[in-house]
Amino acid sequence: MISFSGVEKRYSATDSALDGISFDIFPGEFVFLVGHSGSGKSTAMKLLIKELEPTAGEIRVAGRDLQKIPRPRVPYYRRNLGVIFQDYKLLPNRTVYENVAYALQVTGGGRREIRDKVPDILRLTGLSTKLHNYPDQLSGGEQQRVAIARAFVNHPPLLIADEPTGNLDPETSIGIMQLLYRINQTGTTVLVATHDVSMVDKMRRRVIELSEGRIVRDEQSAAYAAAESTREFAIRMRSAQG
Amino acid sequence: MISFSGVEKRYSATDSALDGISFDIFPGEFVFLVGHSGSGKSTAMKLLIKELEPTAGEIRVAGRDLQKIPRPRVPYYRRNLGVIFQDYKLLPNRTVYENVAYALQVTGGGRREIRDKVPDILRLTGLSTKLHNYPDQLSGGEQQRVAIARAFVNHPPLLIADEPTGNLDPETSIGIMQLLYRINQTGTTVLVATHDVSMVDKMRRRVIELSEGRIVRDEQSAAYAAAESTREFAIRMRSAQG
Amino acid sequence: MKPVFFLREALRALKRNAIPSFAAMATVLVTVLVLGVFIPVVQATTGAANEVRGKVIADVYLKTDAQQKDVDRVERVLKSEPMIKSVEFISKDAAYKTERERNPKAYELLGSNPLPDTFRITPGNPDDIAKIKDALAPEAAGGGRTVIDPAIDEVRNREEDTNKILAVTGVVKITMALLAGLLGVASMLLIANTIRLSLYARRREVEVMKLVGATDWFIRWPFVLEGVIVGLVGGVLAIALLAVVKIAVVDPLAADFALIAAPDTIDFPLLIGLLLVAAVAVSSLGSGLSLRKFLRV
Amino acid sequence: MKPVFFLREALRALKRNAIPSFAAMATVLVTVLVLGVFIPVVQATTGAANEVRGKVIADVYLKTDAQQKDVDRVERVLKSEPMIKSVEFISKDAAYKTERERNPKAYELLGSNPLPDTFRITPGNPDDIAKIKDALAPEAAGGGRTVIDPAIDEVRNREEDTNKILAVTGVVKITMALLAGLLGVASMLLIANTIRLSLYARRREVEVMKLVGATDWFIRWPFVLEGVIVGLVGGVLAIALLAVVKIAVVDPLAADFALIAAPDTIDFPLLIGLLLVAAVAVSSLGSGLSLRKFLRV
Ligand SMILES: Nc1ncnc2c1ncn2[C@@H]1O[C@H](COP(=O)(O)OP(=O)(O)OP(=O)(O)O)[C@@H](O)[C@H]1O
Ligand SMILES: Nc1ncnc2c1ncn2[C@@H]1O[C@H](COP(=O)(O)OP(=O)(O)OP(=O)(O)O)[C@@H](O)[C@H]1O
Ligand SMILES: [Mg+2]
Ligand SMILES: [Mg+2]
Repeated sequence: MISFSGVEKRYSATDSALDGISFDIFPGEFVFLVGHSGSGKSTAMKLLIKELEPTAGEIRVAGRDLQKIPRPRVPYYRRNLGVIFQDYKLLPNRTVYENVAYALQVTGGGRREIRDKVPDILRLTGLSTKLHNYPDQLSGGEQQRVAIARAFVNHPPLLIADEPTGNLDPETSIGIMQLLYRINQTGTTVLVATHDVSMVDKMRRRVIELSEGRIVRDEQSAAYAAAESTREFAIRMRSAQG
Repeated sequence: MISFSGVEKRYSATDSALDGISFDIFPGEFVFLVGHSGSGKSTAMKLLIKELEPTAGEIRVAGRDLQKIPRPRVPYYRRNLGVIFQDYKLLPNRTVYENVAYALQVTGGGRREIRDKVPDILRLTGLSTKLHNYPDQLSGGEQQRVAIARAFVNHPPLLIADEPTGNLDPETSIGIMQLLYRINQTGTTVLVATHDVSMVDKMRRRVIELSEGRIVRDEQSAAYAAAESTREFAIRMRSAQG
Repeated sequence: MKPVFFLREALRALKRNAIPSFAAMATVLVTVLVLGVFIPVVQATTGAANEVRGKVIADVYLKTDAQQKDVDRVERVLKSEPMIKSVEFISKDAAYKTERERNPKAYELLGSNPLPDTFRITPGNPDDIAKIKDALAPEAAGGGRTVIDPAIDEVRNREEDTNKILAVTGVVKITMALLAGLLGVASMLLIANTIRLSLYARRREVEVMKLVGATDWFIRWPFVLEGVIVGLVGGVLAIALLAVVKIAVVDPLAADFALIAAPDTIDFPLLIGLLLVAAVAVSSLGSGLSLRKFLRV
Repeated sequence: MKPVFFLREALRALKRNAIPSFAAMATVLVTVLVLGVFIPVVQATTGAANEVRGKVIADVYLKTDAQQKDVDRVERVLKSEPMIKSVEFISKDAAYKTERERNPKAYELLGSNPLPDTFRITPGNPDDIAKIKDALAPEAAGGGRTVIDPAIDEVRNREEDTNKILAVTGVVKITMALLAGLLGVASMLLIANTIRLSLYARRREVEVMKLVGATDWFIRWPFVLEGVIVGLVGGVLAIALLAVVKIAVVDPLAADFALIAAPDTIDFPLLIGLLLVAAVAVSSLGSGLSLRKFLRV
């Protein structure tokens, strides 16, 4: 699904945010990207959505070389991705409902589709009572959940989440992880950048660790439980909690 | 130092973000404010810095009734607070260095003072190599650390931190907590809103828990270790990790 | 394209961005107002200048002893000259009557009519008047002038007055053309500038839209429609104000204005249409084009 | 207040907010340019109108048999009339010479001089001309006119021409005053509007400054200085452009312009000073005042 080979990204001539990283993520995988602050996680994700261009190396998504997508086709490529941005990137002039609906509208989703899907996903993220609030009338965690809802709403084949639970309490975080898990179960490839070590430990999935722009670890959890049902998953997550 | 009595804040007529909360924080205390997303932590903090006005109740800080501070005096009141905002609130047109320096400049700090203090605090927060980056050239965690540095730089008697480690890796978080601890040791009152349960557990300090705008818990940790030195504190924090 | 959706988006954006929308509208209003006042003034002034230029004439005096056949011949000569637009014959008697009215004291004392037959000629282009004079009465080598027909006594064009009229009206017309041009360009720049600025305040929003998968035109259409609405509202308000001023101030003074207003002064409905179209075009194009820079994400 | 610090802040803001700064500067430039072109035009036009009005005169014809003592008496009467600014005496002979030059054909035939002595009077205020006529030659009950001195034959003021001149120049002057006012107000609005908008794009920044403990004036000074710089740079550029145009286009045509330019046309240095002061004042005040709304945090 995703293949980085020798990808390098320099913001300035002197130091590089990504220093020739290579990895492959297969369709349907669930991968964590970890690493301390400034190690290049967000940079990798920005490259993946073509917000930035790599200075060297090749990135392929679903077999397509990103470099080769012509500018006018980029929006169509992006529609196959659900992205949760680290800084949320909500539209300030739209309500919660409209923000989520916008992700459907850009793909040509009709009113009916919006009426069906948006309230559903907002209920799942616990925002049912905040439908008509504007982003500046939400708490930090609520904004983050709107960003999550927007990324999920059109069931993209690839989901990219940059620090999706940084402003969420542990209980809500587990709910979100459960959602991610369920989405992953339906075949969606999921890539999550996070600092939440306890979450990573409990999920027992593949972990790629970056340090100063290099991959220092890429391993499957020993106890990889792929066959787990969502229910079993939830029970385990909660019980493991301290 | 801080005294809330019957404080209520309603954003709309129907529901209240804070529903008549009362608590006292004594000078030199270190208090955690916890609660799930949307429980009113940030609202309490915004009231404390007079970004918002309560709809009912009284807030006193250092014996002063906030309601009674006349508008032109508000900036002088705010200079006694160090605030880490949940959304950082960095000045986009200033470099890291200038952002931190600004907090000194508003209080009339001279060039000399700035040259002395700013590089120091930026070294402590691990930003020495990013001095001349603008906020949009920083990673999420780096931005958060700039916000932290700005709040610390003029050694305020009261420090308010809203989710200061949401985008930081555990190692950096401990560093920041250590810093908070040290600042607290010098007599500064510290109020931290956070979701980081493991951090709260390890710190063993007073915890106020909010739920839907009400205080549901306010307790001293049984093992409150006030006499601990910074060094001992650091060792304990690190050992408890994992 | 989904016109209704884009229109709703545009209206929402106007509502939620009240300050920049209002600012853009105010700019359109002010510039259209200024243009709406200046265009008629420029037109009237140019018209007046043309009217004055129309009064540039030359008189061809015939010899006092000219016969009817001489008169006819000279008339033919004059009419065959392409630079001359029209030729008016003023007989001795007619001239006498007019002069006598103007200066009764002097003419009372005259027994007979001392005035000659005259052709008053109007040039096609007032600037040609000197050339016409040269054609009818070429300068002689000695310094004086000969005439092209023996029956012509003299060709006179009140040189000083004519030159002054031509120079002044020429300057007035050029000045007016330049002012009109300057004002038009300035208005476009000002409106485009304001719109650019109001988009600048929303560049982050545009960036986010792109990152979420919106195509350029999906983002652009609402902005263009917003520009149309801003131009329309600003333009209509300005025109309403102009109409009020016209009805309340100008029309009562119409008699005075008639003195300077030339017949080809622009008419109000045309002016309205022109201003409205310009306002809408500039503000919508401005929106559409200024956006380009922010769409590069 | 620390002027150097605030100035450095203002310069940094200009550099880091290139787009809105540039837009504000462009607006100042364009409006100052338009004003700089229009003010001289308005001045020249008003001056020309005044000059034309200065030509409103009346002629007091004396009887042909008037003696020197009659002439002196009438002159005293005229000079004692307060509405009359100046009185010019044109003797029979002088009048004859002028008329003869104008119309040699007719006067050749006249043996003697048929023209009377004349006083040409210029009113202090051209609009009073009708009143002066009434004073010198009050309308009689029967419909004709009597005269206030027996030596006066008639008072004439070419009624039709005079009325037309007064009406036209009156309209021109009022129009020019209105245009100047409109343009001035419009310019201020446009500049203030652009500045408001460029502050709007930075309102979050101002909010953050307040939350970090900055006082209103600590935030405002750099913005005011920024306004001063924007006004200064925009103004200077516009004036430089004006100077280029003046030197390259207007001065070579000065001879033509002299024909319409009245002596009281504004001088260039004064115009420059005025425009510059206005640009700086409007843009700095605009910055300072517009900010108020965003300081309420
Ligand atoms: N636009 C930019 N210009 C210059 N340097 C940049 C830019 N964006 C990021 N960087 C630098 O690149 C490095 C990697 O940034 P990145 O955002 O990828 O980190 P991250 O792993 O997401 O960190 P965090 O966990 O703090 O979000 C950082 O050192 C950052 O300062
Ligand atoms: N400006 C506003 N207008 C209306 N409602 C608001 C506004 N700001 C906050 N709220 C609501 O008030 C409640 C409390 O918000 P607050 O920001 O205090 O929560 P919080 O405890 O900080 O949550 P988080 O941990 O997610 O940051 C939330 O339900 C939020 O939606
Ligand atoms: Mg990041
Ligand atoms: Mg909060």
